[in-house]
Amino acid sequence: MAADRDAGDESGMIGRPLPRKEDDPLLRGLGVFIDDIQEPPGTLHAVFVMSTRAHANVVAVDIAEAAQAEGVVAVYTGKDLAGRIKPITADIPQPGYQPVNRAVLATDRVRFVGEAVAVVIAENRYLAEDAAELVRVDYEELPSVIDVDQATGPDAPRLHEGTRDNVLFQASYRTANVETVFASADHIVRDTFQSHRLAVVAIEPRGCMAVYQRRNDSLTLWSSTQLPHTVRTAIANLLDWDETRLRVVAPDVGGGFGGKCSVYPEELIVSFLARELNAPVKWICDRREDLMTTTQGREYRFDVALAFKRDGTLLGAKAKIDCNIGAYPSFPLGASVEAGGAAIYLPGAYRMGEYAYETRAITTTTCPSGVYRAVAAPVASLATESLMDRAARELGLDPAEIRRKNVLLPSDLPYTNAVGMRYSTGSFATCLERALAHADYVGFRRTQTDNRLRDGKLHGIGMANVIEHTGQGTLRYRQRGIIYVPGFDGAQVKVEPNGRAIAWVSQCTQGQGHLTAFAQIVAHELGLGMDDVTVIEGDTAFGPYGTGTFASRGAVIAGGATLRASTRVADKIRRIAGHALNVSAGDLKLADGRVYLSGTSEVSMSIREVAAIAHSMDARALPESDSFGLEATEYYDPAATPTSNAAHVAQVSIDPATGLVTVVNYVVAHDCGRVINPLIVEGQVHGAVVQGLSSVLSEAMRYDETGQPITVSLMDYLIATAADAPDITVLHEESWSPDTAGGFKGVGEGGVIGVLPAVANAIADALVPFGCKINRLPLLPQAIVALMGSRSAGSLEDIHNP
Amino acid sequence: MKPSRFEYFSPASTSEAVEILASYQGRARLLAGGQSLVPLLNFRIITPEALIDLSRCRGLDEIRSEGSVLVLGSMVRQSTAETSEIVRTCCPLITATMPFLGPSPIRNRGTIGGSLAHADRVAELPAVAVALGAIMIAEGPKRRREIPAREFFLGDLTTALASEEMLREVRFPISSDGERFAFVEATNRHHDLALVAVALKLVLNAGRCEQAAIAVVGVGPKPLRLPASEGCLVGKRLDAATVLAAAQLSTEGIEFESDVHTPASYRRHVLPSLVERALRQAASNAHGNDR
Amino acid sequence: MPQRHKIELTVNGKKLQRLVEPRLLLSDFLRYELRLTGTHVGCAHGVCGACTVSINGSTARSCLTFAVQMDGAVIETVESLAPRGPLSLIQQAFHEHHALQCGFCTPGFLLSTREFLARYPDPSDETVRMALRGHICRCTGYVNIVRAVRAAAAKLKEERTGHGS
Amino acid sequence: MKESGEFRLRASQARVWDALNDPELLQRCIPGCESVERISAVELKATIRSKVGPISATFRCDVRLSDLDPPNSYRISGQGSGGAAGFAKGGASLKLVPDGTNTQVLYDVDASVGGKLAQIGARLIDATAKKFADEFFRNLANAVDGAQTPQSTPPVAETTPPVSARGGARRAIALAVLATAIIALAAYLLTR
Repeated sequence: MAADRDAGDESGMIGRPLPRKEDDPLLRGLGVFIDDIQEPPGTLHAVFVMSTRAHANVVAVDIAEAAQAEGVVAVYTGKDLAGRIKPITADIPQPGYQPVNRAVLATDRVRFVGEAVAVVIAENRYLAEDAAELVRVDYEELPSVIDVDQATGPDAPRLHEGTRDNVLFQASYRTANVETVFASADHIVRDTFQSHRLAVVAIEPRGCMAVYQRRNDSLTLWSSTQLPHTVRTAIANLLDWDETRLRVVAPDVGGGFGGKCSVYPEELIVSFLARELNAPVKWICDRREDLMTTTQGREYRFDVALAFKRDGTLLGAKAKIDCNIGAYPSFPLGASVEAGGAAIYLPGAYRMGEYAYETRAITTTTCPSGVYRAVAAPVASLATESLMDRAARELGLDPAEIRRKNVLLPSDLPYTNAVGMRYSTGSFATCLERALAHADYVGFRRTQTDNRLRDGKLHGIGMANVIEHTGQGTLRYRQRGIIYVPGFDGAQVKVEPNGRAIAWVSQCTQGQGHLTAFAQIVAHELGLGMDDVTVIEGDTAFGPYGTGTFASRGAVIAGGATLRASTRVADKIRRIAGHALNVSAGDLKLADGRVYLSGTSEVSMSIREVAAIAHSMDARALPESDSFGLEATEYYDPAATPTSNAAHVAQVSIDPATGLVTVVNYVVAHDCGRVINPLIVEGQVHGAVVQGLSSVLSEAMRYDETGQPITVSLMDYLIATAADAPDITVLHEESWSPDTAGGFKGVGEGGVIGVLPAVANAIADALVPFGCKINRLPLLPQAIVALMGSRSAGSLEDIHNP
Repeated sequence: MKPSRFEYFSPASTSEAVEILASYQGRARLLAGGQSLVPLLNFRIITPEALIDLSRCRGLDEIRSEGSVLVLGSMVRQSTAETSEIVRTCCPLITATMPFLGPSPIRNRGTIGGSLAHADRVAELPAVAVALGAIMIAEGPKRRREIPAREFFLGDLTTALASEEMLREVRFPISSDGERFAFVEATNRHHDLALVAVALKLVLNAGRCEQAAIAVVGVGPKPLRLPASEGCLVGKRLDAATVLAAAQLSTEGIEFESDVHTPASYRRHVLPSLVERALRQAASNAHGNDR
Repeated sequence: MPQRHKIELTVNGKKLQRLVEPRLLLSDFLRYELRLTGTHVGCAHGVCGACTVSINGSTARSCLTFAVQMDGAVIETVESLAPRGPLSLIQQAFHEHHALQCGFCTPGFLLSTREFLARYPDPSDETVRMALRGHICRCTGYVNIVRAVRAAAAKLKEERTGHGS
Repeated sequence: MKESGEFRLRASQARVWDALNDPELLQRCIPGCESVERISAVELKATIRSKVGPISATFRCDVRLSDLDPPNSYRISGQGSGGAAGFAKGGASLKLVPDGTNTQVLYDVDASVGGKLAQIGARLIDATAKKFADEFFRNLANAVDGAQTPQSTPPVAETTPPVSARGGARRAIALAVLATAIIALAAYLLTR
């Protein structure tokens, strides 16, 4: 259904910058995050004993002393649980894919530091930690492999039984004429870009609590997850449990960003233990454990070449991509999601007909990786946008000019790119121009011509064009073989007898403002006020089955389902009211809590009255064709993947003495189709930009040569604070999607995709006089001074543009 | 991330505190503000048998000037020192350095003595103490003794305090006319923990440098003075050439160390720039750093 | 088992007496013993700031403090900011400016903001950023937090001058 | 972590070999060495207490010796477990080369540390190991020099250590030094 732009009117709720409904309790300290849930009496606390070795055979696990410790109820090892809980396996039916198993507790072999080898259950967390220190594990060390070269070298140990090698997924693709355009191109730019491992660090670490009801063998698991339905299905499958007796609830969740987008061993073990011990069992991840065990991400090597004509026209791209996916593929997304996504993303916002890629996912003895916010797209974008800048310089063009030449224009749309992704609508060129204008790009360049060094700082500006594949539906996951991700979501919208609406949505919110945005959709369609609508998410006991919240899919898919269900309820309201008022339903409008005849306020009734009729609480009867109740359930799957777009412009200054980078100005011109709530959209963009900025400038998950993670506290894993973050201007464009209900496109990841190249390019721009190339992250002060080489601060006075 | 078990004592006097400390023969720790100690407890990196909380010891939170000396009790909170008029008048370098110690909630609890006695290699206060030539007053079961700041810091988390001694107070020489100060640092993030930090005190007379004390932390396990740079300044005017010369001499004799935050090469690279920056600030600003 | 210590303290205006084991962190005491779960623990080593409370009128990390130390102390947590009725002015500014997303870090930001604005009633963006650097927010990028704090400052100023005239 | 290096001792090859074979001397030279227990001709157990300020960990070490060629060379390897604190392990080939009246000691070390201390205290591990090395080398040098007993040598940093380890990054040296402790322990075996 193509969205109808005229559907909204002044009284509509969609498009308004409304403050959020979820804020009030959170501001009062009344949020209920996983560790805030009142523990039932007798709750036991689990603590996991983590491997200290990156790769080793587990020779023996001695739990005797721990089992005797004060307050300890039970201690389990991998051998105890093998056969009780099936291993986690993301078996993706795709060529080039090798599935591997992950035991929920290591049995005979560990493959990363932090992998759980035993679990201690005690009366409280303090005592459980005391006892966990008493578990002795005897390891026989095996060689560790921490990067993709080690893992694919001739002597590399094979990490998983039943595999040919450590390449768990590989794929390649080429368009017909890619070699021809490279052979005939005037100019080719090429480099290898290495991005570094990141930890997700949602501010609330993971955690879960299971309560077992013996009388009907049922279980409720509260988990800080992005995927309650998938977690439920996994528990059912891996613990052989009747899914109808399982309930998974995501309470208030303190950020996800992909780190809570996997089914984790702890969720399965805690569920198992609650039944086994017939007691509530709770596990809260601490920060060190989080930095060692929550899926990490974005460790890639992109070897990319771009071919250009002399005038700057982009002809084609070639890419070789290696992803270090760590010790185990995550579930449900599997080993191919990063490598596949990396390759698909690369063509970006440009007109480019020819493309070839080879991509691989490689297992190593590091923490498993997963789908960290925007997955591989930021690095793909870093590679192409950096090369675009270098091509511009080498061809004597301005970076803005070369982008103007290649960015998709309205006349190109709809555009199907070299890997078959279709862009129906978008404002690629407009966003670029608006962002450049707002950042006063021309003015900046004019000043810069005189001197890059102003006020003792080096100044630079950088830009990037961004696309974001959002709201991917069932077809995309089927095509990629990711069969454990359904791809659809559902909503059940219900008007209660008091005329107020409740919507159960199959996703769950981790801060994205679903409870407000989806309420706006319901209120908009039903003509209700925001206070009349309640949205409930994250509970498998209510409403339809669904996929979860990740990959910028909330607004498109859950929003679409909510819209569809709301439309059906609105239709029924019209039918009932039409019957009662004796007018044609088609002539009725819903607004301000009433149903009224278009063009007059004389003929109307309140939605509350309609609800009373629907619930047989009114003398008036329902139309014969309608049954009782005022509700509808809709599942939604978009017709095609909607592509959001944006342009980012970053301006930086660099202290030449210390190498410290300051982002002084940041502009994003952003288009996520029809905006439901601009306040929330801006918040998503701000947050994504700063999270990405943090990964460019300071965050780095480091392992030593043997695979020991050595940045497992927030003293060593450096996240941007308010002092590092710039103010950000967000400019909105709205190219509605014809492929989605409501015209919505997704938002949430694009900010990260743009900030890596924009900031890296701005830094490279400031450092042009030093003749350096940026192809590694992070750009810590040590990296900046290394890029500047031997030129000391004292000799900077004479630095001008080349 | 829960500490292991310990006994807790909250003595009312320092004599009681050191008595308990001595009785544990090195297996007890003194708890001052806790901002460095408690993370180590929570990680179970340290597991003392007892904690002796100094917050109720009489007299440890005093700030006073005695003749030519500013006395800060070891339990003076960092935020209290920061806003103290006496401190600002007597030792403006201390006031100027305080914002670098961490964000407010940390400085509200963190203490002067706690930071000095913890002796982290990237802590800012040890640089200030060394640059100002502070005297540490240690109290043991039998006696009190003075330890000059330069002899106080022995290495990572290690001071000249004996296992039964506590840091009772710190005595800073009160600044006189013509003194100039600066505190500058290089960080990975804005206002982060220091990678390298420089604290300096100059005494100027008619534009010439009569005395120079430059202390650096972060380059190795303990604060260092920079004698070559200092020597180069004494007797000279603080002109650009002298400043540059002193800065260039700053790395002399230092064995720079690498860690997870930055390599030795970065520390070597940045130190001269910091010294230069500190000297320029000191030359232009009687109150050192202008934050 | 180590001796438990009796503490008497005031939490959010209420006088309490409890027996605590020495190693019980203040954050756990507030959350599990008093059920004041608005104080969150994001790192337990003093960096993230989510656990920030007010002790005797000054902000502090409750994860770096032991309950046993709090004998005689006056503690305020996020729950005290608007125990009933409308949100406080700072909370309201956070709401209006969309300065929270997941909301986990928010209690710490609120307590530090309150202390900061009491000391610096007319702050610049720069001083707000400096003042809040002891808190990590992973969602908002801090942009709207800074805007909310400045808006709150303006409102507070308005209130003061309004009452004064 | 792999590291090669050399250091020079002011004593003859025979004297150095003997010193490395003097269990009492070695136990005194190894900072924090609390006990040594012989298991077999080529195996022993030892307890080393490593301490940085308030942080301490007790490592129980198992050491094995091989490729003995007195007084020229041997290979040792072993690992120490510090319980919840973590572990250290390593191996080293040690070669004694006469150099006039002095002896050049060449080593190839392969060592690593892991577990909580290594993860949280990476910074401290390096520094500790360096301090440990400095102390061990100073003690050993003093011992073979026939100077006073190591315990009475105050750790005064101003004095130049009588030996110096050449080579790459600090961390490499640091890890090498953990192996040095094991080297020293292994030497103990030679006397039995």
